Amino acid sequence: MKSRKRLIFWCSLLGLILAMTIFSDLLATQPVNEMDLDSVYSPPGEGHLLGTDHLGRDVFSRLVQGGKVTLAVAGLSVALSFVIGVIYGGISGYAGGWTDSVMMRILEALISIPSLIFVLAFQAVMQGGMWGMTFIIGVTGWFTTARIIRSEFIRLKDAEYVKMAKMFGTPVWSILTGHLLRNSLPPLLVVTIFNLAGAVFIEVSLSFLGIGIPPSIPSWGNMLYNAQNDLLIGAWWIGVFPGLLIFLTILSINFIGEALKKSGRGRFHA
Amino acid sequence: MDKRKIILVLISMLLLVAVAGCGKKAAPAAKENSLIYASESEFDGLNPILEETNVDALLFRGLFRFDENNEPKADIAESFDMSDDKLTYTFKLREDIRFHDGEPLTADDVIFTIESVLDDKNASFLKSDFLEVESLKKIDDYEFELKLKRPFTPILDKLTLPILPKHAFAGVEMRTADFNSHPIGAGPYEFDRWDRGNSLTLKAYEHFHGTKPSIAKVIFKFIPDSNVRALQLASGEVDIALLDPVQVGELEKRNHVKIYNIDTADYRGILFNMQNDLWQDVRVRQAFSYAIDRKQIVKGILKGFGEEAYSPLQKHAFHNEDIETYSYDIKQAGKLLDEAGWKLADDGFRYKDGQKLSFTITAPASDAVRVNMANYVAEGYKSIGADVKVAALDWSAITIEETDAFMIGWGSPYDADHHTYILFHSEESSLTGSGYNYGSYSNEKVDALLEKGRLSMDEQERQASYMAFQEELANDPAFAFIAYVNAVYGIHGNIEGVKERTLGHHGSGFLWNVEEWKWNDR
Amino acid sequence: MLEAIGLSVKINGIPVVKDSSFFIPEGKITAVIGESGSGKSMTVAALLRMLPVDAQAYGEICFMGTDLLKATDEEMAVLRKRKFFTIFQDALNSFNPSVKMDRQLYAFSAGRVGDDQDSFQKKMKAILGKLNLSSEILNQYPFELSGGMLQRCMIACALYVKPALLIADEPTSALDKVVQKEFLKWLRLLNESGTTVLIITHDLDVVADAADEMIVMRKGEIVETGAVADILARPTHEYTKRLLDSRF
Amino acid sequence: MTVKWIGKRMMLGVLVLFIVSFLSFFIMHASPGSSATAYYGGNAQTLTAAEKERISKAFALDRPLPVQYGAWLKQAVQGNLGMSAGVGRPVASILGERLPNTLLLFGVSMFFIIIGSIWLGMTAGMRPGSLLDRGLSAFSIASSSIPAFWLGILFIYLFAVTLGVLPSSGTGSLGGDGGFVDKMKHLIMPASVVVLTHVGLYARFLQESVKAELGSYYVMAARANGVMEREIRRGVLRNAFIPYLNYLGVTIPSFFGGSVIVESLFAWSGLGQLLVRSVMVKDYPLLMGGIMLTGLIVVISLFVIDVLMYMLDPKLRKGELGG
Repeated sequence: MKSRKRLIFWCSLLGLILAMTIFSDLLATQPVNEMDLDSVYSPPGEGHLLGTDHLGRDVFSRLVQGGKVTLAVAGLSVALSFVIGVIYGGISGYAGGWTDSVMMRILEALISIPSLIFVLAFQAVMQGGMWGMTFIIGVTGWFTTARIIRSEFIRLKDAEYVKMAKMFGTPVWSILTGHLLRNSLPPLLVVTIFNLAGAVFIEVSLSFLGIGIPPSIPSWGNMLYNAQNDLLIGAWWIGVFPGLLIFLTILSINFIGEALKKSGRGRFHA
Repeated sequence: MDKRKIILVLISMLLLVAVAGCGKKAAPAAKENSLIYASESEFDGLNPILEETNVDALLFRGLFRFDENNEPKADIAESFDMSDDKLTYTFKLREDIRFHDGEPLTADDVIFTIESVLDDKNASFLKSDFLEVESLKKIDDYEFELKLKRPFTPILDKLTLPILPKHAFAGVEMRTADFNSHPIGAGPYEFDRWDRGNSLTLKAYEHFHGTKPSIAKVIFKFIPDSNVRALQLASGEVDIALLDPVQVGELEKRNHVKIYNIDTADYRGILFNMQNDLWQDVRVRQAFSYAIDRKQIVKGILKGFGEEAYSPLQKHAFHNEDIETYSYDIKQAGKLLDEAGWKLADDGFRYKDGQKLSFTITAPASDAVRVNMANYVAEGYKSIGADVKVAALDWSAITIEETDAFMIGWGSPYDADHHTYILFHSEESSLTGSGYNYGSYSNEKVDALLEKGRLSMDEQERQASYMAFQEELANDPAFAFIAYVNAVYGIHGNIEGVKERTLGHHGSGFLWNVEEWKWNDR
Repeated sequence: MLEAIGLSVKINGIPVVKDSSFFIPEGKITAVIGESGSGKSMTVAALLRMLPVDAQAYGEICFMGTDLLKATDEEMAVLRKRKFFTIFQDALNSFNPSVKMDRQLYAFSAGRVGDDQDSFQKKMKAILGKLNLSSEILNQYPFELSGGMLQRCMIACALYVKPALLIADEPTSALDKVVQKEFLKWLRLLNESGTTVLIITHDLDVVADAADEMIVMRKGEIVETGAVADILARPTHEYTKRLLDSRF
Repeated sequence: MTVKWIGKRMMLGVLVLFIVSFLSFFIMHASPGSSATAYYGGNAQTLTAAEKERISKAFALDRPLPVQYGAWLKQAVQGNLGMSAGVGRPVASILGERLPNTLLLFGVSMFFIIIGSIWLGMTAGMRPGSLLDRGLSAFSIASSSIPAFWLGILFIYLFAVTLGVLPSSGTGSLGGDGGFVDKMKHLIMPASVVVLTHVGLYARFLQESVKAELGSYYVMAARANGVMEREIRRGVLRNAFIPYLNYLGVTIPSFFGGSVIVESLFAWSGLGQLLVRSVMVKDYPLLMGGIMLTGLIVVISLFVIDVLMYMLDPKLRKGELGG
């Protein structure tokens, strides 16, 4: 009972953050890039709810708009890695045998490489914008998904109802989606949720280092790019608010993931 | 609620452990008689005729040296004579000067240095300074003769050129010589250690011919991030750092830091790369010069540490006040763009022949001021219908010749020829020559005026040329000048002997008299 | 020797054993029979005081004068160590998979009595020999042995410590018929040396083979108790009758 | 048996390195632009024609990409990773300078993470329902949700700017001739950030696997038979340790990736900082070398963990799991 209440709490917190970013256009009090050099580094208060940054841009407006960018990049990249992971893991798990073992060896190797390394390699070449970033995070984030899908498919492949379906001549396609995939959803959901947290992490980290999303696009990571400098100057609000929001977002995603994991325990073999 | 308390307790415990663990070790180390300078960038090499670094002034000396007023004064040269036709100079050198390796500095070394600069194989950036040299002749070990093709007044300025030891280059190519990473000069400090990627250490040279340095070691710590520089200055890890204007207020509160706000000839502007067709029409360049709100930049980004710029010689005696200053005028900018055929479309941007008015300003990521200026300017250009992007890249990833526009920083406090000829003369294009004309700017009138300015012996005439040059440059802008940026240095308060003078670009030259500095507590 | 009076067990408030009373006579083999879910395993858990955290036992269980439900943890620990020995259904999982058998058998037998290694090795090897087990198993890991072998190892420990009461929870259900017979033989041997045995099973054959007394449980209630021979001959309760019918 | 097992693991390691090199090489060289300049980039001026010729030949720069890859691989196996485009020195020697710092940060933080998580995880797992048991999972989720760099910024602000007790960044102070104490002082903040953001995660994993072990059948059997609690715990810990080690192995790559960011934030002059910089300046040879070295470190760490697991888990040793 208690855990249910907790789940609702974290879900509504995440929902609140999501809503805030989705309706950012309504919430933002200033255009994101409007610069006002007359009020550089004004502290939170009147006129600017959360203060302004080094170019006199409104922190609150950028925060909500930046959230949209960060969460869109994270969400889309996770969707991409979901698709790749499902296809790769599905083929490997369903085909079995030789194909499976080769694919698994490769996957095993890929998993043991820090994905950040691949992101860096890509980034060196592309140095792309938002979509490039989404693509990069997506294509380097599917390894766990593939592993889960594979083990689920192997487990479910021999289940009675799948055998039955095969016997009745159900097309492979429909067995794959209707039976195998649908029944693998619960563990898949959990791993996808954790992937989402990971994707947010990568975006903010890279943008913080200055090799992520181009600085002209506000994202939570980009907002922190200058934060160290601002903190030194005493403008704590520029670094603290985006950081806090990132923390809360990842925190609620993680708590939701944990709750889902717990409720599906025993089926989750990650 | 319990959990939160536990987390708090846990975190504070860990923090306590961390603090306790380091509290003891963090005791201030014994104060050494050394000076740590937060260097904005690391150098590729230390050969002063191949690359200009702010270490040069410490390691090397020339025949002349700029004084507090940026006037050349004899240093290694003891005396000189000039022929009546102003074409032949005879220099006498001091005989007591030895390089750091103990070898005496002779006329051979001076001649070798100038010849090396002129040698195309070495591709020295200083070559244009000595183009007027006709011949060099050694008279004896400490005397030589320099003949010019034409009278060239700035030659004494140019002879502040650091002198290289000839013997160090025997049988090796200058570009790949070991000297470049283990330099030998005759300056107040000698090379000690170069920890690549971290720091360069120089130590006092005991046989220095001028004032013996009081500070035993000068360490250049490479800190590209201005924020880290300020932090380390605040925490006492470095003793001198060039600050960003916004950092000044906070650092002033630190008791141990003294702030020097020094006037410079260091301007910022947007370099129009003429390789890009967009800039071929002068009206476009003028429009983008009009659409910069310089007042706001000086106020908001420079925090008042600077002034609006419109000419490269604004801090010079030959400064021309009556030229076009491009004060902020959106309407005028719009009119010029209209005339140039860039028409405003419904989406708020201008188009010409179906092409959008769009370009990218590149700026070095480590220079926050330039990046901020670029961002602010780019945002402001929206109001004249231009879609301008900013690329903040690492220095080493920037090839200025390949950008659309670059946030440039230049300026020289010395002779008017310095940092004008090499920047705006068409033969100094960095694509075809070894000069600094990165935008391949080319204007015959400018070329002629610059040549006249550098060769004329008459002060009045020179002034007239440079005045005209400024006017022509303003009408056919190579840069959209934005602002002169003061060099704001934070220095440890216990250092004495700092002498201010108008500094060059990037505040270079602040260490010019470092041998006279001393710690009053060490 | 052990008597339960009005024993009830509730899990999260739902009764799984209802007001049951029974008696286990000393020196005999008593069998509790019932199908799964009848509450027989919970009954054993209750008298071992090893109920799951969300379960609660009520009533009274008297063992040699102490009420097991009211005994302190220390008293209970002593009882488990000195008087009881318990064999569980799943022999394969009753041993720690990553510890060698000699160490585990020592803990299960000599460790309880306080014997040293030397006498353990001597005595245990003798018992293993009697049970047709090679003493080499001492150097092996549990996963290298079969279920039957492991169950015999358990018996070996019981033979070593000669407990007052041996509790065997479905000890044979994972074994095949031949091994099962063998196992029951050792059980009887143990009983003859003076140990009271409580065996829980769903298998009437086991009861008929080995037990003296039997308790029939169904849906948390005791439906019939008595001597095995009597009940097999004249079942009174409907359920028992059905149970007997299904046997053939 | 053992030799075969080690061989198998090593083969996997080699395979990993091969895939890493293959992928990163093709990712980086798929981009247009002369690969020749990528090999000596900024030093084009300082290199003599003969040197250029030599590099171009060694790395088959005028040949198609797969041939280039082959050439690179051949050079790399011999320890020649080419010249850094940005710094103009052999990649191998640059990496060599950075390696000790990275290993120091990695080693020290790993050490404290392992010690800390074992202590926390065991204590919490062994006392189900205790304050620590209930608090640990919340702490773990919370601490692993903080971006390391953000915690780092706050640390710098607190300890370096406000309190001034620790150096804000760098690997050692200057003039202090880089003694041990000095280095440690610089290590405290980056290492604490890494430890604080990871220790909870590992502690929680151990805690849960201890709890799972405590609930297992053999513990029940042992308890029912009065086996000494100390003996039971010994066995439980040993078993809980195996999945913990496995988890350590699974997460080492991402852990290592995370330290890239911490290194950059604290200007800790290690591999991570180097990697980020070479991305910024598009110094492909250096990036390639850095990636390979990182891969090698991860592979070696995984191998060490495998060996530990092998020693701890008799099932693995007896070949029950088939490797």
